[in-house]
Amino acid sequence: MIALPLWIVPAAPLVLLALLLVPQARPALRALVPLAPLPALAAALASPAPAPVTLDWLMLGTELALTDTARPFLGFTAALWALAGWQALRLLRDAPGRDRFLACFLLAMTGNLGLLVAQDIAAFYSFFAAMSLASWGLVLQGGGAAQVFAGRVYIGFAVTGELALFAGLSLGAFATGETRLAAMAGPEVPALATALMAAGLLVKLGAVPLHLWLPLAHAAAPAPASAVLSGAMLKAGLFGLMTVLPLGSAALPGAAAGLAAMALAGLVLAPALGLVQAEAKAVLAYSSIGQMSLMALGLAAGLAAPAAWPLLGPAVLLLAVHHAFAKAALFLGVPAVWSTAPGALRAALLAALALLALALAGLPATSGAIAKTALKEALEAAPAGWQVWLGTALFAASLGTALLMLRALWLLADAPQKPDTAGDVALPWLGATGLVLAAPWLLPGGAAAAPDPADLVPPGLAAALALAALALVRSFGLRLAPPKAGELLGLFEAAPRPAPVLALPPPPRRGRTLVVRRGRGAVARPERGALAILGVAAALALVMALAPAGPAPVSAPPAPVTGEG
Amino acid sequence: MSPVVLFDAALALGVLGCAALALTLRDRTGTVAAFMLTGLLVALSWLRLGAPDVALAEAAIGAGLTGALFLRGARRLGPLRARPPAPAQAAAAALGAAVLSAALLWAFATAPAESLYPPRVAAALEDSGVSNPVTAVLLNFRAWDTLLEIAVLVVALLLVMTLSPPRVIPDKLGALVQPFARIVVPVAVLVAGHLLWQGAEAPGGAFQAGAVLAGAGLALVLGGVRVDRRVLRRALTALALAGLAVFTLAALASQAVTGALLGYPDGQAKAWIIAIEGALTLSIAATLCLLFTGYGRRSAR
Amino acid sequence: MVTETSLLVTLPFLAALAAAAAPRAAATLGMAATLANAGFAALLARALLADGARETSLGGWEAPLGITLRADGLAALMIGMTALVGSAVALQAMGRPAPGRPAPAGGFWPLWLATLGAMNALFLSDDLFNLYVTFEILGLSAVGLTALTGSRRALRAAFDYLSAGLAGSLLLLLGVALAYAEAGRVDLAAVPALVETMRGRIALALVLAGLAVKAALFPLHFWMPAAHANAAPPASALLSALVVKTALYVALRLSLEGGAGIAPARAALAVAGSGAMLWGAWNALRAERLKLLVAHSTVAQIGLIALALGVAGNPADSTLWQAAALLMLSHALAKAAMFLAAGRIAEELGHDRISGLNRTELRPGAAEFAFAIAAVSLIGLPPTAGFVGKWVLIEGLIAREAWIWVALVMTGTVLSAAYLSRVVSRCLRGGPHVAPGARRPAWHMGDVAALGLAVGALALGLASALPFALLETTLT
Amino acid sequence: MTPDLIYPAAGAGLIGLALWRLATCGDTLRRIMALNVLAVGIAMLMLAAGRETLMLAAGRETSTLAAGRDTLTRAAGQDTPQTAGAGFLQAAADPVPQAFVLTGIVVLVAVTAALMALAERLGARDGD
Repeated sequence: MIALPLWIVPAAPLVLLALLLVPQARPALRALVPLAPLPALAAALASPAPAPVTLDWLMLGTELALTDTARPFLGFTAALWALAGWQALRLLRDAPGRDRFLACFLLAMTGNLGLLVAQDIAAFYSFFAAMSLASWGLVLQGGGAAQVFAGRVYIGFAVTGELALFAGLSLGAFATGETRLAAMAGPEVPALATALMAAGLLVKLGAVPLHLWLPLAHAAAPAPASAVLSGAMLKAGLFGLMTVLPLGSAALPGAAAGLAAMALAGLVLAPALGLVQAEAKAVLAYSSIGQMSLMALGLAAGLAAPAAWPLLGPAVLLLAVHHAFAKAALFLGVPAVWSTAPGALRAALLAALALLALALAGLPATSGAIAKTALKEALEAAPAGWQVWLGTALFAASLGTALLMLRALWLLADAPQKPDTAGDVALPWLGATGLVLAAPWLLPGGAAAAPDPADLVPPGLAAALALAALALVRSFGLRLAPPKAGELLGLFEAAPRPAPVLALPPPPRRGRTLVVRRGRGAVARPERGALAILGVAAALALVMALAPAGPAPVSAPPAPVTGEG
Repeated sequence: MSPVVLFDAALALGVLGCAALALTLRDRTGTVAAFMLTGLLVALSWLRLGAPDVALAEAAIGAGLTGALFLRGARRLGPLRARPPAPAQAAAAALGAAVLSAALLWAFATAPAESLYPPRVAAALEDSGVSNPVTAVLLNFRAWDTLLEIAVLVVALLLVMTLSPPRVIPDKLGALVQPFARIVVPVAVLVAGHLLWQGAEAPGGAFQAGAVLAGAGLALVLGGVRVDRRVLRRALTALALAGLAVFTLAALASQAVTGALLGYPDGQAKAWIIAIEGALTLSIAATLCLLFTGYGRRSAR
Repeated sequence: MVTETSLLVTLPFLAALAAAAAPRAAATLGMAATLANAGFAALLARALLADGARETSLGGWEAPLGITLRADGLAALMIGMTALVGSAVALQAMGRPAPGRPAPAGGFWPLWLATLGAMNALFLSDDLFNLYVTFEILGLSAVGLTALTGSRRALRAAFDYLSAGLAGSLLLLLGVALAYAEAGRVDLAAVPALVETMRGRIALALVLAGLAVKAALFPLHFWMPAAHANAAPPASALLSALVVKTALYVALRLSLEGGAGIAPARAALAVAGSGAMLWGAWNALRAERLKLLVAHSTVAQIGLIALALGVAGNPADSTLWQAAALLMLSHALAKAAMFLAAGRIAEELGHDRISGLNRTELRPGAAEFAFAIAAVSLIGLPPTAGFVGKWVLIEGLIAREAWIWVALVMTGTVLSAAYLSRVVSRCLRGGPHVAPGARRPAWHMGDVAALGLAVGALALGLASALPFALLETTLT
Repeated sequence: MTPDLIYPAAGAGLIGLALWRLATCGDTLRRIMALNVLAVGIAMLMLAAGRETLMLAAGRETSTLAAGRDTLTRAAGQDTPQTAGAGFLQAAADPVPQAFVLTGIVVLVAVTAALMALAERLGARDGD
């Protein structure tokens, strides 16, 4: 096998991007977009791994290498970009602004693939920034009001995250005197630098409360862009964290607790907010928040118990790979459903999607179950105080995912057909689905994993809850109000003041007071009121004058008050 | 004293008779005339009851100004269109009213009538700054009541401003009214000033003076002086609001000086009272005028 | 030295004048004065909790010749209630365009500030004639608030309100005149002497009859539902939550002063109160419009408070009257929230027919939520202030084995749950009853005010120790 | 009939009349007028009660009384010529109810003006 030069991994999409700038070449080159990540895929699968490359002339001296951690990341990332690129070509065949989208797509791809092989902080940061900023174009595709709002929120969070990451990397580099990325996990890096780097990466990871951009962006972007956002780019944040945090080398209980709190909040919040969404892609986005929180929980456990990291690391990695494929496949499936009319074909599609959903929820004999089992076993090594929480969190995550999946499928089943969606958008989805379903045989240790009956509990419970909710909704005619997009941010959105509501004529007045008798028309008879006053005054005076003053006769029958007109 | 008793009895019968006429006549103008006559007779009877301050106020405000208001309303509301009450209702009303008024007569006639006030007023009159006991009560001993009473006037004015009923545009009364107004207005201003000044020791004071001034103002209005000029109306409104403002600020200032709300400094009580009364007179006159002329943009007849 | 007591009674009037003189700045001035008033109310309550009740002789003249301002726990509680509800309503009025054509006098604000000043003066007053004058200010400004919308119904209601209110005031004045003839004085300290004689008791009966008109106590409530239902929402909230409370407050004062001698009047109050509770609930159950339902619910709740006042017995023997005070407080908060919420609902639906509250496109929002919380407080479910008040009342009645009254209170509670659930349940159901073009307005100050008041009613139940501590400093 | 009874009777009569009218007539102007008559009746009762007080105290004549009578005589010559003749006038009454009544008159004219404004707005709408 030819040794693949590693620089080709980021260079392939970049070169394609440069070529695309020539308008005459575009029609021919567009078809190459799905092929741009193939060198990266080849590099990931190559055995032995490609040799490191040093480019001293570039920036501070760029070094590219494929570490053991990065290798699986590179593999699934490349595969996802390829599949998403394929679907993007089909889906956006006639869309206005397609070329701009493809350019952003390629730039983001460059960044995403490049940051996985970058070994120095300058390159890492540059690739990371390229990915983040180029994704803005992916979110904005279409240019509707939702896209503009999502884009504004996304770029705000992205720039803030970039700044934090840059500040953290600079601080770290200044403190250690090194530009290697690996040095950022060293013991002499100040805590502030680690915190800043982590913050920047956690924004990308979508950890609560830095997740606000995520549901907006995922819901607004086209489906293939959502697929790479959720499948590949969120994982870039995870990869960054796994690189810069001192995992397995130092115990940071405080940081671990903080990270765990964020993760737990995400696990609770994701299903709660996701279930009330009215759009399938938004529901899937919330499910991503939940799953990423689960991975963050693994990282937190690793921070708390360095000894457990050798087991935890692969488990988190496994979870990431599994989630990347499954979630990307789900996102890719959305346009496939749109292209069909409700009927047998759609039912078949939904059934296939349901399989993916079950895998994501961790049904036995799927990649989800393998990942979850691995994580569960790894967590055994976590400190004792964590055990209680972790078990519950795992269960909550499974239950929440299952519920969200049901909700997403429910919404997809109801989705109207979009006739301008080509039928062949389903092909990339089929590829992704096939990969997910074949995963138990592809993944290490997959075949050995015995199905655990306990894994059936969360999906079962979720199904029962969903049925109960359905019954409740049907019998009482309750409806759910879709919340404003963007949760808290929605409140700050400046909505134009609505025009005054057209008033219906008030209902006919039917008096019920002393003044007005029914059937007598609306003519008030104020003298009746005066007569009542007169009568009450006279009666009260009589009562007071004649009744002997004594101790209050509370339960005694008091004198009658008369005088009603 | 038999002729006096006879006079009293005749007066009381006259009051009752006029009031009954006012409340039963079907002709609007007739009822208002009867009402004004009732007011004048009542004022007379209050002179007999030893209350000249009140009699002055009743004649000016109760009979005069209220009567003018009723006249305005009688023109605008049109003829009476009341349905006769059901016999049972009329009977019940008559019975209730008779019982209540009999009970009241009994209660008031047999009440011990041992007021705690006269000795206390007599004892405190020296310190009050004025020698007319009614003025002393109104502007010193119970000045808080008076302040709130001015507030009632202001709130009524606010209400009228908000409602803005049709503005008064007088008929052309011809050549007679203007000479009349020419004589009445200066005289009324003089009388008002006199009433205000002598209120300190004799019957009179801010309310009576204000009412007389208001009467002069109404004479001007009816004589054809147009009060719908925006500037004039604004000035009058400002004047009307200023009375309460001055009184309230004076109350707070007195507390800042002496420590007691509305407690005038020793020896300066008369100056404070005259100053407040002066402001009140102008303000009351302006308020009463505005209450009569109204704020509306439309005009009626 | 200017004290917070004198600022409480003078500042609102000055602000009202300023707002009337400068209509453009009326909202700013009004809001500032309302907030300042709330601050002074809080200072007064703190001072009372620290030093106990205090009396101030105005002008240095002792009662009965002069007038005394009496600041005790009950008065401070009422002033605090007014300040709280007033601030919330003012907040709502700030964000609301003036209804109808632009008012030449600043519209809502001068009238509200005059109302505020009159109420503060009334709560502090210790003199029957002074009470009459404050009632007149209050009556006029409340009528002004009713008539603000300028619609024909509102004007009709305002006229009925003012003439009934004037008749009530004159009855009160008649009672004052008789009290003067009998006791020779008109300060509240004359009440114990008045209950000794038949004439004095007639005088008190006349005063109480006047108060019953002002409080819209059944069967003298005829003017009230129309007035409260046709005013603009902030005005309705003020009228229903605060203005009718003033008469009940004075009745409570008289009951405290009168001791055992006033027992027949208390019994009559209890009977009228139970009648009001049933009658108001019945009409609320049949009402077609939301605001009318809320107004009739006020009739019923006034009845409950009057009942509590009536059965409280001699205040020298029991502290059951504190339940009535707490019920007033909780009703004020909840009812103001309810009227503000009802206004918002009508605004977004375009109508306020109860049969049309269930709608498809407009989901329940903040206003409906506030309404539901206020309903919980009005019904008297834990942990609201309404619950604490009712609990204290029923506990006292059970201890006295007055089962009839317990049953009546319970019936009233069930009925209030029934009529309020008419509204709440409809907000959750779907149905096509939306005016064309209706849509949910954006987040609004009115929602904050209504929700704040409703949550306040809820929170007051948890913090009910504070009002009780204040009431302990009441002079009896 | 003694003089002490004449004015209370007139007052009670006015009150009864006004209450009866209020309870039997729905016309706005009449109702407002009835309320005015009611107020006059109450004022008369109050002043009569105030006068009685002073009649009782006539034996031990106070300085108030003297001052009141003096000033009253002077006022009579200047402003109320139709009742001239000092012997005809009674002693000055208790000043506090006088102040009450004075306050009541001013309050009443304010409320009457407000009521008339409301009634006229309603009446004007009727005409439309």
